[in-house]
Amino acid sequence: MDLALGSLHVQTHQPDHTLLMAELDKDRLRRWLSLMSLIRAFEEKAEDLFSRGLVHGTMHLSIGQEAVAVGASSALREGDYLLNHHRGHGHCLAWGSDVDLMMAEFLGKETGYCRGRGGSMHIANVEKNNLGANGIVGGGLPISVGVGLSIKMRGTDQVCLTIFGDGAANTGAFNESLNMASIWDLPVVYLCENNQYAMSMPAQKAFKIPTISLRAAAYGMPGVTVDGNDVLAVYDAVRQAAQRARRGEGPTLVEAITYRWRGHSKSDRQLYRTRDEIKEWQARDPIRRLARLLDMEDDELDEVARQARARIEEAVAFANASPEPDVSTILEGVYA
Amino acid sequence: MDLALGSLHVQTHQPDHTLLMAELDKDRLRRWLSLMSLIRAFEEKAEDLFSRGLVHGTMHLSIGQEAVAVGASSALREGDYLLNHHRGHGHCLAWGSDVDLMMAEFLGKETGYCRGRGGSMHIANVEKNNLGANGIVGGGLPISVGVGLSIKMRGTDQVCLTIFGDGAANTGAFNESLNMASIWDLPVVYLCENNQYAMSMPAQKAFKIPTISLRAAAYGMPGVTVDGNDVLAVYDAVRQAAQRARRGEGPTLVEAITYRWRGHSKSDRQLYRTRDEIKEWQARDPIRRLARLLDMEDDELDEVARQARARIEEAVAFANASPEPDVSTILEGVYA
Amino acid sequence: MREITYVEAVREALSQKMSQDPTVFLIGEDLGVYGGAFGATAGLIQQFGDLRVIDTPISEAGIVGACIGAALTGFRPVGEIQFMDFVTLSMEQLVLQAAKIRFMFGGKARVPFVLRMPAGSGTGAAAQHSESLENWFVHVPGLKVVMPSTPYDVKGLLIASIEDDNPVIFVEHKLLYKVKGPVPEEMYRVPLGKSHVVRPGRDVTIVATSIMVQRSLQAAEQLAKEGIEAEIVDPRTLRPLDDEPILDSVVKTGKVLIVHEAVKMSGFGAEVAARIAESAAFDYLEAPIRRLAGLEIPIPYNRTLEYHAVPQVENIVAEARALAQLKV
Amino acid sequence: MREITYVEAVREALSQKMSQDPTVFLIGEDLGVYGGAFGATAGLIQQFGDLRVIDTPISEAGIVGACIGAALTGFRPVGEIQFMDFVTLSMEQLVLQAAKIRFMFGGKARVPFVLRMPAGSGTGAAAQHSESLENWFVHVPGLKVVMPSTPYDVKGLLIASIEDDNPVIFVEHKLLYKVKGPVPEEMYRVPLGKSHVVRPGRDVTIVATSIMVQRSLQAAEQLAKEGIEAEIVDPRTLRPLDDEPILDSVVKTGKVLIVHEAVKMSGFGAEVAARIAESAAFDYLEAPIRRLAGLEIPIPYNRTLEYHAVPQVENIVAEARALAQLKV
Ligand SMILES: Cc1ncc(C[n+]2csc(CCOP(=O)(O)OP(=O)(O)O)c2C)c(N)n1
Ligand SMILES: Cc1ncc(C[n+]2csc(CCOP(=O)(O)OP(=O)(O)O)c2C)c(N)n1
Ligand SMILES: [Mg+2]
Ligand SMILES: [Mg+2]
Repeated sequence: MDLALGSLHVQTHQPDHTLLMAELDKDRLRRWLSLMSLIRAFEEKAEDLFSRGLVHGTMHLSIGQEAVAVGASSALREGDYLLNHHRGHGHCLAWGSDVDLMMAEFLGKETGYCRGRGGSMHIANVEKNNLGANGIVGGGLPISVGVGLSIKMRGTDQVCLTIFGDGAANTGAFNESLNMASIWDLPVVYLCENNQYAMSMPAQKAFKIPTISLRAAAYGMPGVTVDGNDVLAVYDAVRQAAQRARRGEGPTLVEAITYRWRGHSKSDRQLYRTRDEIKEWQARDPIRRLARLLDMEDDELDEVARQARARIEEAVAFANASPEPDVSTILEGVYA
Repeated sequence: MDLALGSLHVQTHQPDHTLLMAELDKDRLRRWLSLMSLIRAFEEKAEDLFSRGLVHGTMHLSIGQEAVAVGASSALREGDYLLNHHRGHGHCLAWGSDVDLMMAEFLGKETGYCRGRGGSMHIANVEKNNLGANGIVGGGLPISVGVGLSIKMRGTDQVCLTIFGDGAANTGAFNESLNMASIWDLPVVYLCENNQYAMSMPAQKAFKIPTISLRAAAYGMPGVTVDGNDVLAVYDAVRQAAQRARRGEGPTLVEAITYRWRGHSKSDRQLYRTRDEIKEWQARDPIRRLARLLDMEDDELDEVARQARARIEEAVAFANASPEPDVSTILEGVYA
Repeated sequence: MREITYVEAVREALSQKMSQDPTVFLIGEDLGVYGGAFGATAGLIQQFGDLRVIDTPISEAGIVGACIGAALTGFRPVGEIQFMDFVTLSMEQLVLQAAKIRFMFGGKARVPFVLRMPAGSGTGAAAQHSESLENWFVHVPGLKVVMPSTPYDVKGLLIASIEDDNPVIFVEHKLLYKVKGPVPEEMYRVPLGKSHVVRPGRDVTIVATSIMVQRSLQAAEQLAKEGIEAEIVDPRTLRPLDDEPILDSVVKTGKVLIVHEAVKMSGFGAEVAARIAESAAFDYLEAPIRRLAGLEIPIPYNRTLEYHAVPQVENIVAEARALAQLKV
Repeated sequence: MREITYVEAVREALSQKMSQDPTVFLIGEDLGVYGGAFGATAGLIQQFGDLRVIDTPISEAGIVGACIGAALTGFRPVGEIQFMDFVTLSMEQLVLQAAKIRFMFGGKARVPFVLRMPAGSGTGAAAQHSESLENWFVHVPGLKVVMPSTPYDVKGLLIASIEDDNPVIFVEHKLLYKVKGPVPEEMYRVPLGKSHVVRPGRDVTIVATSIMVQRSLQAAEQLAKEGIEAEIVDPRTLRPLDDEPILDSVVKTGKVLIVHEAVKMSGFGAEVAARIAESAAFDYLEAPIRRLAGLEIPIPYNRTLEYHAVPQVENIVAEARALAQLKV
């Protein structure tokens, strides 16, 4: 398929949908749809809470990007590792994290994943090998080298999924990390979630190349670009990359082209793009796309969304009922 | 031509020697030969002084790499900029710097280019737009972005030649610098002097790709690999890159494959390579190669070498006669 | 006098200086159409075009390198690091290159540029977006470090910093951006390296930086009601440090409280305390020196914890009162 | 007891700890066949293979990231930064990631690794290979900072650092590598966070770090001949700082000289001075505190200038003598 990326056209890897649909049972795909809806509901709630002044801080919403999170996580196994980035609510949910504990963290409560110390940009679920979102663009990239090394030294067939944005591909860390993982054949799947903007900077201006997966060649690793709004395509590409990694053949750079529907963070007037462009991408809604694949009627889909919202309301109730961190514990948790 | 790079074979850009020889008059090529011999004599003297305990500090000798320095500098014009790296004596001499002032700097004298404050790794000749060698691997790469921007903003047709080693291509700075120069079409010529080792790390282990110029594609810029022991090839590639830059078409990555004959720095037991490998590359001596192209007899070449050594002795005499920096001036030169 | 906000004062300084000097340009992330993460550069791309208001990829080392290279070849760039935290990605360029180039080259080169960056907590942005790292730079010969606390100072100090021939680290505070104050419309300079006695007083000296100057002023008002008169000194430039007004004040009051937001251990307050303890003012000290600073933790996300992680007005009041009331 | 050099003690600590604990591995530039730029890891690749002695490309952020990722998942890596200067390229990973991860994750993760790096001047390597940046790290909650001055301490502290569950910045000194001293053959620990009174004395307290401990000892010998007895305290761990032995010594002598190689302004000496000036020991001070430290310049290449850029034995003697002779 050709994906319009601004004025450029990018050749993407096309999975065989019929084959994949046959292989994945329908229930599983329905669960994916529910998960994508849950992510959207989480983000919409976050936005709502924020606009009502109930959140202190900032947040980065992944509405429109749900297929990347769900497709990628679904391609991995229990025991694999995740390192993700600031726009990370979706990745965390897709990883199977508890919505209550996430919402509590988002609202800074003691019951949150990070006891309210981390917040939106730092949610981690270390028990489940989710090693955390990151407030620093590219900050997780060097860390994934260590996780990859650790897997290699332990001789397991785990994989480390490292998710970062198009913006991160221009940081110094990108060069160091991809090179090290490549020369040592580390089991890392680099997933570049290319939503075409780094804050106000269009990828078209930040890169002289039409597609970021081209950079894989600089490290002698495979690179592939997929339609990031097609959950099956993301699943397929990440699965192949993970298989390669498990075989000890090293890392892969997967680029998923998608789009963020909302502004970069809380206060973004979005002067750097047009309303039309946003609408165009909203028409490619990854959730509706999966629903279509599943031959779902609108009312069925509405019901899924309703359930997702209901679950989120429960999470909010949980968070609201949770205590604030006690000020007397403020010095805790710096040193082990 | 195929260049053996360890077990890999690399396709290099082959200039038309006959054409180039016809275009460049013989006197000019003879001057190049003298310059290459001067560089070698400088390095041999540095080594000698060092081994006699007359140098406090370290040094990085470029013996065997003279064709890169001379070929590259010769392709540029008065007014162009140079940013180079720790193994930089040759680049500085090729740039037309004064041997006396260089030797004085190497010996830490007040008359040296940097008043004895910089030393071997930091020789600069700012007046001649030589913005200095660098002790930090990759340290000059981000700076070249600024020099390129400055040229672009001033609207001149100058070029910035940035020389760095194979090791520097794996630093974070490499990604940031090449990308920025590329997206803004800056007039920078990136010259990677690939001498196949970063200290003890063979390029073969530090890269999963056979040749570093492949990385140019990651930035949408042209990349070319040349035989770095062929001064004409280096000249030709850098000239083309410079022309492109002057036309406002942006940067180029030129990789010159060469070899350092000596250890990395003062105390290197060279356990990471074989004597045979060193000998093999000594047989490809860039100076003898140019002499052959010029149909020079051995005794003629000896005479050139003798003159070079004599010039270096003068420089040593100059440096020896020069005063040490006065301790009372120790605080000078920090702030403007 | 007309009142404008701190961030407007930053913008006005940039705009006026750019109009006057064609070698001044801006470079950083999202400065152009976006106008800067905190709006400091809003409208400037319309005024000066995209060759003088340059949006970069996310390449903090590249931004500083770009400043150095342009500064070495005739320009006076003003770089922006979007949050001070991210300057951790530029330390090599700043400290091993920018700060040392002039010295290493025997005084034969100049590297005039300003690197602006917002510091501080209070916005709920958590540990990686709330750093106060100024004291690292104070430890680096070759750099200057400026940290303005008012709209007036930020404009005058920014103009002076751009005109300075050295690399200047210019630390703004996120919570100050919306603070208003009187600012002349014309260009003026507040010289680097001059401390400022912000409020005279006889009972206790408070040395404070950045937003802590504002909080100390509020604290001083409360203390005044109790009959305690605090003298407040704002160094404004941390390197080079003009310590005379500080020492003079200590000689006068005999008691000193140093306040900053950065964590206490090895923060800037340590240098101020050391300067006092090794000076002639030492003999006039009637009580041990006190430092009030950030707790020894990363900045927490939770609003209440975040509030308590750094000095607030009530903490300054309590510390200054305890000090003033100390019988000697 | 057997005498070995400081660098041999480093190697022995690494080797013994690696033999005992399979989760310990080494990562850095030229550690393997080359044996490390200063020989600290010579022979270890033969002993432990290239999966536990890992040579990296020139990627300082990657090295630290590798330590963090491995530490988070069950290992205890020991990274090496070839010269402390180059840690400027790892600051984001160290300060925004390693130091904060545990806190940001609500105390639910551990990041146990050691980052070794040689500091200091005296080798003629000029401004970009002679840094002493330890005080930056002292300013960072979440990190520990260790700076051993003897072969005995370097072995014991390195083993204790590897066993610590936090990121530890381990600062060695290039000129100490060849210094010999008694070192037990078996494994032992010198606990982190314990200052050490290296020499008792009654007339003046000298607080010194790293190579300045050795120089202070030499100075003390000279001073002793003049009848001046200096007490020398070596903090060994700079963060957390065990300040009690320092304060006790000041109470005893009434006079204190702080000596380090890093530049004076906002160096570690400032924190020590501040701790004294705000403590109960303040009342016992008979003279202003003195700091003797590196000049406010980058390290010059020229040997003589380099020598004069940092404190030498004669400077310590002169300062301590002046202080001791001060009539109070
Ligand atoms: C090193 C660094 N520089 C700048 C920022 C500020 N910032 C946060 S997100 C962002 C854009 C990131 O773009 P991208 O990587 O494409 O991710 P996206 O936000 O589009 O998901 C920027 C500039 C940061 N957090 N870290
Ligand atoms: C950032 C950094 N890391 C490490 C070093 C130590 N070092 C100096 S030169 C060198 C090898 C450089 O290799 P390369 O770039 O290939 O240049 P060459 O020495 O081969 O000319 C190393 C590791 C340094 N100077 N800077
Ligand atoms: Mg993006
Ligand atoms: Mg090399």
